[in-house]
Amino acid sequence: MSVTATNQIAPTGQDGHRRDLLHQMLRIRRFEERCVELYSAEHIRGFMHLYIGEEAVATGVMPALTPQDAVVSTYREHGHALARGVTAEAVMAEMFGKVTGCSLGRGGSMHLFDAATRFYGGNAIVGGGLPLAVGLALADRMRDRQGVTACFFGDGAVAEGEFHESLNLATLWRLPVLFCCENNLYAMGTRIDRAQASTDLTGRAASYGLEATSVDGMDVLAVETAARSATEAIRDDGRPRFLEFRTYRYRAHSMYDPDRYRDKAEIEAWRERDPIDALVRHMREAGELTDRDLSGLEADVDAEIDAAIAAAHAAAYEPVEDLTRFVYAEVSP
Amino acid sequence: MSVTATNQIAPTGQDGHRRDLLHQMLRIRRFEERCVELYSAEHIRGFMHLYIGEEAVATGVMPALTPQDAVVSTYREHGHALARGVTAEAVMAEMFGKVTGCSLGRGGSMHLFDAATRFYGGNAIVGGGLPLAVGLALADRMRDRQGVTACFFGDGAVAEGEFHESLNLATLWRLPVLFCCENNLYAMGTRIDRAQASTDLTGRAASYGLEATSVDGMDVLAVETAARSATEAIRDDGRPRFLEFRTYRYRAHSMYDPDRYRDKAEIEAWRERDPIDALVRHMREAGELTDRDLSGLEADVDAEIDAAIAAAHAAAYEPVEDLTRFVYAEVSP
Amino acid sequence: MTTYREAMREAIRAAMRADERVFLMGEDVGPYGGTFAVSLGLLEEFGPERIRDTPLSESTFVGAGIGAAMNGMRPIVEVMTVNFSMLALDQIVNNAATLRHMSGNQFGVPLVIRMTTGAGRQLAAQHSHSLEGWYAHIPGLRILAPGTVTDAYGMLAPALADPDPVLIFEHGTLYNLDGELDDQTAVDIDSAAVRRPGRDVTLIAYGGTLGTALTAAEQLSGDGVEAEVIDLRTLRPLDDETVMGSVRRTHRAVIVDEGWRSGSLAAEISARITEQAFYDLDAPVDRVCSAEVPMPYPRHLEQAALPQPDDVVAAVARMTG
Amino acid sequence: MTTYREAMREAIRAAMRADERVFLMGEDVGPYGGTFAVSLGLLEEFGPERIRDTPLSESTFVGAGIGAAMNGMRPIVEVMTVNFSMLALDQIVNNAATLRHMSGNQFGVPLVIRMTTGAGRQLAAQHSHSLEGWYAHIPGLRILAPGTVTDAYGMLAPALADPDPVLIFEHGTLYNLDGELDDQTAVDIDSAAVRRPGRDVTLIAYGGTLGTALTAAEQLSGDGVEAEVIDLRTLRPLDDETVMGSVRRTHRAVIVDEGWRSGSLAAEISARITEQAFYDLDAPVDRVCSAEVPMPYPRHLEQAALPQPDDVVAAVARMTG
Ligand SMILES: Cc1ncc(C[n+]2csc(CCOP(=O)(O)OP(=O)(O)O)c2C)c(N)n1
Ligand SMILES: Cc1ncc(C[n+]2csc(CCOP(=O)(O)OP(=O)(O)O)c2C)c(N)n1
Ligand SMILES: [Mg+2]
Ligand SMILES: [Mg+2]
Repeated sequence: MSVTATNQIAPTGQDGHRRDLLHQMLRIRRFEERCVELYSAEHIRGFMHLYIGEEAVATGVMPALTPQDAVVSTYREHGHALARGVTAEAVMAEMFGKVTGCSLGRGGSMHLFDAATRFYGGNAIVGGGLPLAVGLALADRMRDRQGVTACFFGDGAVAEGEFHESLNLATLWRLPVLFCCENNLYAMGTRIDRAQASTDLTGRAASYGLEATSVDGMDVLAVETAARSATEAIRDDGRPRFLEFRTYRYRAHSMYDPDRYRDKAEIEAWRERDPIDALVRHMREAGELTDRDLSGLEADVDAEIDAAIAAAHAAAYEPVEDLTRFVYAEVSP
Repeated sequence: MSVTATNQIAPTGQDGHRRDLLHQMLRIRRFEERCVELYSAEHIRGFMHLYIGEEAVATGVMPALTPQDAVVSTYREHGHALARGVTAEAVMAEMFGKVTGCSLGRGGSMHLFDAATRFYGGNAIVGGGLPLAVGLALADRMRDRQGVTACFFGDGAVAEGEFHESLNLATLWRLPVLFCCENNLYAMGTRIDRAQASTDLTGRAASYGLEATSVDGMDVLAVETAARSATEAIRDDGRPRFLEFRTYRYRAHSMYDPDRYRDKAEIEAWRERDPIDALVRHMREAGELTDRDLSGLEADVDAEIDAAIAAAHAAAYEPVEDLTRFVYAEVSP
Repeated sequence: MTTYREAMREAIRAAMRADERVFLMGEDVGPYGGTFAVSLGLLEEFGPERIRDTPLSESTFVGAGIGAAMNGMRPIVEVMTVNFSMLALDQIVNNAATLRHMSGNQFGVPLVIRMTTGAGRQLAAQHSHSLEGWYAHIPGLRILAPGTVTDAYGMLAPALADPDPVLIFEHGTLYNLDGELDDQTAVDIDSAAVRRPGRDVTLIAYGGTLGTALTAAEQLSGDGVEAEVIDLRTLRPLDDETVMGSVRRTHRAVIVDEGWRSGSLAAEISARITEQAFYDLDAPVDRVCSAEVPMPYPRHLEQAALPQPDDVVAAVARMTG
Repeated sequence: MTTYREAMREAIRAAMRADERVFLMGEDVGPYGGTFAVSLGLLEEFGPERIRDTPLSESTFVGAGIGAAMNGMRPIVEVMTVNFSMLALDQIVNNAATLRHMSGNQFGVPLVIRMTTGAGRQLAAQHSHSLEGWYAHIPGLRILAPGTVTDAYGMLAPALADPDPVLIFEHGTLYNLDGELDDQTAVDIDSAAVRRPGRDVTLIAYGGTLGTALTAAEQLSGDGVEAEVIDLRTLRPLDDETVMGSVRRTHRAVIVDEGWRSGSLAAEISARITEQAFYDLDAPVDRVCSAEVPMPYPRHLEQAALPQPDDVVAAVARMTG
């Protein structure tokens, strides 16, 4: 069995659907594991935030979106970008700062952009993407287009004023936004109960009058089901929905973070619920996955990422003369 | 019967309690009616926002506060200042821009300050006072003082990010803040249901986990009861409380507002529930108020305000040489 | 005769008629008609979908304007006054100004943000800022400051045609300004304008201080000093050519700017004149700015804090005398 | 030897030991130890009441700092970086800076806000701002930019003793700077410092660009040009005396500022030199600033965008050559 390195996920219920989800999660995981090495080797610099442990969320949400839909993400967005269909090559080159990167190398890890897949970044300001998502959805509504805008943000972002303003505005104006809160229990070193007066995030969201559901973010099938039913509902009545994905990051907040604020035991407990292991177990039990299948998937993923890394190494940097290009558009009004 | 021109309200149940509340409301109403004339005569300039119709709120809340408590207000704060005990003379002079004003005449209508009564302004940025209130309460908590900080703001302010952040922080940190939302149904010309996805403001507040109560803001006795029980609860457990006062402004948003967005009928309907008329009726029925009593109160109020206006006319302006004084403290570190 | 307010309104009307992607959003632009009555009557013509009242959520409705602009619309976002734009600054600086460059030219933000600026109406410390100089510091933005009725009308269409974010600063004291709307076509938003020719000194102003400079020039003329008055019009990018052209002829310059003196836009103009026309100067460039104080409410103090024609005349006298 | 980071930490520790009204609040100052590890270990000594982690709510925790300062505390608020301070700008400009004047001196805001500023660590467009020049525009604030280990330590105590709000900008590349902490007493926060004497040209820098200027001065010295290097230290109020004193001796000045050139603090310095020392100048004042571009991520572009010693040397060469 072999899969191609894309973000195509076979439809639910169809043959290969779970295999595709597994492949996607493996791909994201492996991509980031390699990034760690590349960071140590100083090929990747700046801030880098890993998604390891949270792969089920991006992997489960993206199949619910169509190419007409839009995605707004955060600085922890490798997984979102890959699952949305930005190629591993373009993402890796971006992290190397090469001109073949999805943002010409200008953005790095925190600022992945891709017009082709309607991937609107990559935002390093916590909460900063929410108003953009509201606006993207507003434009879709005003132009009578069918798009849904999926907006990812963390539990920490819920404390920001923009969270509140954006939920209110999207609900008030009935805009097709899928708010995807990735609750990994921490904002940097601050545990959710030391940042949120009420840790019941769906209750908070529901107080605006929008439907809010909490989902096991370690179960990719549960994530997908929730995302599909939410996007269908949005397409149906045009109103926003809020999903809280309960998940966990195994790694430190960023490469700079010595991770002093958590118990090893807590991390271990979450690892027990690893979304990849869980799906593998599930598929094995259902007789859908042999050891050979798994090795095959892993080999595919490795080959794809090896190629992406090789291409990133080989690629050129943007010439320094282009430094100020595109501060403004080059066509004049 | 005669009362002195202060903000002293006899204790609930005691003789004179309702009379004092009535006196206070009459005083605020009359003060602002005179302000309208003075604005037309150009003695008062800039933005001026009237509280006429909403007097029961300030009048009912303030008796629940002690001198150790603090008040943070908005640009619609004449009533709050007067009820808190800033003298009519100091407020009127401030509106004239005279140096005898409670802010040396520098603030005008929107920026009344008074250290003696712990009246922390007077804030012209919608929502801008909420974080200050949280901080005032934090200091009280950290220094083991008993104070409660009462923070007034409008229904419109509820849409601002700072509302959300402040409710979250005060609840999370268990700070003694009394959030007083004056819901007069409009933010300038925008009716509440066109600004808030959910007009259930207590439900919104409760989603942070703090106790929230909706109160008839046209009934001064109901306001006072609610404020007393909220401040007692705050003194008891140190946690914040949220009160929504349902009220209405009869006048336009500011002197610049042509008031095109409301039905005359709506205004009339609210006038039927006028807090002063209601209390007068109530007291008459209870045999507590004769026509002579009422005229006496009115005469007292008129005398007080006449004197304040005369003093404001007579007072000097701050000398122009003092323009840049107190941008920084005059004592050096 | 047309007022500045009407000119702005008619420009919005014309733009909305011409392009269905254009819409107006902001606090009380609808039934209220705009705080300064600029949008009065537009709701009736275009309906609530295109004349959109927003909640009091500056950061989010400005951010939503950015998102809508990235997704095919041509929003005009009205932020009631520059004082409130601080709440939306992150969206303007970190998103609007940055997205094109940061995304490697994949996304642009063809957004227009209008706001009132300036003092002079006794609105005190929190409602009297002149922060357009701050915005002029930000690469990725274009900053306009119409100072005439013609510019109030003519700057909007090219601003909307610009593929990048444009901020328009309308000085609050100008709305009642009456003028001939001679030219109903788009104006050039790249150039400063010489509003009065002169040979002895260059007065550089914009928006709210244009009148101050022109009044001072009249006074100076009575004293036999002919001042050239330049209206910057566009604060970013600055039109150095027009400024330097004038200074090279007059050899003297005074900048009149309502911002606080330290760190004002006037400082930037002064630095540029030094850098580009130093050897043409007969006297040090001077600035007439606002006193460095939160704006006080009483008229006598507010006027003392603001740049006055007399201050300009005095500055010129110091350098010519 | 002590690092800048340690110096800052020890200064906080000393202040908290000396005065129980002092407390530290901000995002992740507690168990995390501060994003830049400045507060590491302080939680253990002072406990969570005085080393207070806040939610991600910049506007409100800065505003709460203002309120607490007005009510008897001496808060140190850490805003992780200047980039995020834009979310709190309204509180800083409209409340902290304004309250004393606006209230007629009834209320003061003895608050210290610390934040990281600057680029150089490949953090790209949204995490590389140098906006201290903006803050230096605001009357009512005092702005400090420690550029040495001694200043990192010594500026905090006088900042806390100041009855008005003080903002301290710590350049992100300086935390690992090692130096002798010779003087553990408070430093003078009113004056600029001459960091290197010289007679041929004055280089004016602060914070992150101090090293750039000193390196350039070394290089220039090799070429026989002796540059005097001034560290502004306090960006508001500016110490004109030290700057003008130097320029009057050297007759030439170059300002090195990491802000974008247009509207930078460097423009203000340039304008002031023109205004106060024009007739002492042998050449136009020049500025070496950042390229006007959202900061790109790759090192070669970031370094190209930032002021480099070579750029300073070239600027000096242009004016002396
Ligand atoms: C406005 C703002 N404040 C602070 C930061 C620094 N910061 C970056 S990520 C982060 C934590 C965010 O936590 P959360 O929203 O839960 O997302 P997670 O990192 O857990 O995915 C913080 C404080 C920032 N980038 N933006
Ligand atoms: C941040 C901000 N945005 C806009 C304004 C302009 N403005 C002043 S009052 C007001 C309406 C506020 O309504 P609400 O909070 O309900 O208070 P009310 O005036 O009804 O008492 C608006 C929009 C402002 N002062 N501050
Ligand atoms: Mg998190
Ligand atoms: Mg209201």
